[in-house]
Amino acid sequence: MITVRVQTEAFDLGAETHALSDGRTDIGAVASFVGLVRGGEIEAMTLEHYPAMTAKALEAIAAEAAGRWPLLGGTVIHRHGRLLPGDPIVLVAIAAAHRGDAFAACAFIMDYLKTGAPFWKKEETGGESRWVDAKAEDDAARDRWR
Amino acid sequence: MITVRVQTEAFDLGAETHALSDGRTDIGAVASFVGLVRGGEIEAMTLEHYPAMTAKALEAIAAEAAGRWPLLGGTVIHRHGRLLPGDPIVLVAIAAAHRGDAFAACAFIMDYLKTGAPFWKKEETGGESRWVDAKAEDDAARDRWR
Amino acid sequence: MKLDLLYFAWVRERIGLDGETRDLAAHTVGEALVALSALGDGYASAFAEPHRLRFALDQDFVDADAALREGAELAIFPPVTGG
Amino acid sequence: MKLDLLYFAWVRERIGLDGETRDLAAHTVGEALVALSALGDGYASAFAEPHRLRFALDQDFVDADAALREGAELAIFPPVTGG
Repeated sequence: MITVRVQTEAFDLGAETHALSDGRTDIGAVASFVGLVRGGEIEAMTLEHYPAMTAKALEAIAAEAAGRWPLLGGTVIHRHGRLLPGDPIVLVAIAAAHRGDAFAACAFIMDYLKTGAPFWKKEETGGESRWVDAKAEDDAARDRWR
Repeated sequence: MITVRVQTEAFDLGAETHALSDGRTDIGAVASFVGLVRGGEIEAMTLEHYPAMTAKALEAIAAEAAGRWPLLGGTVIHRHGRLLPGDPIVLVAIAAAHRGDAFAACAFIMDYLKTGAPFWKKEETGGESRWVDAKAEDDAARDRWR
Repeated sequence: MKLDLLYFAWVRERIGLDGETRDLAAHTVGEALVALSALGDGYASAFAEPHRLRFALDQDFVDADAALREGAELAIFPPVTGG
Repeated sequence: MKLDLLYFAWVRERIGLDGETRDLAAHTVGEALVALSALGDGYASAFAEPHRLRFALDQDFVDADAALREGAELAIFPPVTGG
């Protein structure tokens, strides 16, 4: 019920949410999230992933969300490859009858994805590149759902 | 910083979120919500509002959100007039550096809008029409932010 | 007290007007409701259950004990149901 | 125990390989790390701080004490940083 895609191409939030609700009259709420590359000192970011595992991990997270809340559809898209500041990285869109369920499932999937999907970010700054460290606050964000 | 619009026309989530983040590299997160008319027995819904007060009330809610969380932009659109099942009613899109702030502000604005913006829904079912009653759960959703 | 009165949703339908200007013997919102209720069955029906009413004075939500001001805009309506 | 090994991010860079097939004297993930660390400086550097490593066995997250299976795919990588 929640579709997962891992791709290098950009995505379009309007098209994805429209695809979820088009022709349906049971959906009252669509909550969505887009994560983007932040700039500042960062000139580019490369996302590496574990192809054989990535979709499997994202589908397990989506299934967990669908078991916790009454959802009517959803889309999770995560990009990999080299991205520039301002580029979208990740999209989560969740359809439900009621807004509380849609908001909760959308935030839950982002929190679990941050700590449970096999992606690694490498940032380029001033000709140097370095791997991004995992953040303790992402573990804390995940743990609030337990 | 958060733009408010009250209109009869439909809106496009992709265009609205793109307008928030286009050309910027400080935004890491865009959380958004679209509320739609649910069908079932309902054939149509008419939204009445209080024109002199509506934008003022929505702007006060948006300002409260901007005071609570570090936000980088936002858009709130609420439609009025006659809508059909599947039609979008309301859009809230919030940009921030981090996802927690964007999610919280987006959910907060929806919860406050539900109980503090002067709109009234009248549903049409089988040739009859009736005013929708306010829900106690909407008051409860608002009160969790206090 | 001269007031610009506005009615919305089923309050508007029961009274049969979306608004009017009236001079009422009232110093608070609650007193205005009492004065208006005496004007006819539509008003009496609209205001019969005060706990089902909400008020805005010059476009700000207020309680029934709020003080009126000469020339103010007083809106009377059911709890809101937007979003 | 014959294993399909996969390395990601700085683990991959330190070892200089994205993957390899090896027969290791190991029954758990932790024992595989010890066996691999003896193979050279790249491995030793990659696995020097085990608390900074995460593991997946046949594409499921596991702890260091997880039992290996003949022919399994064992991925070794830093904590994930997607999203």
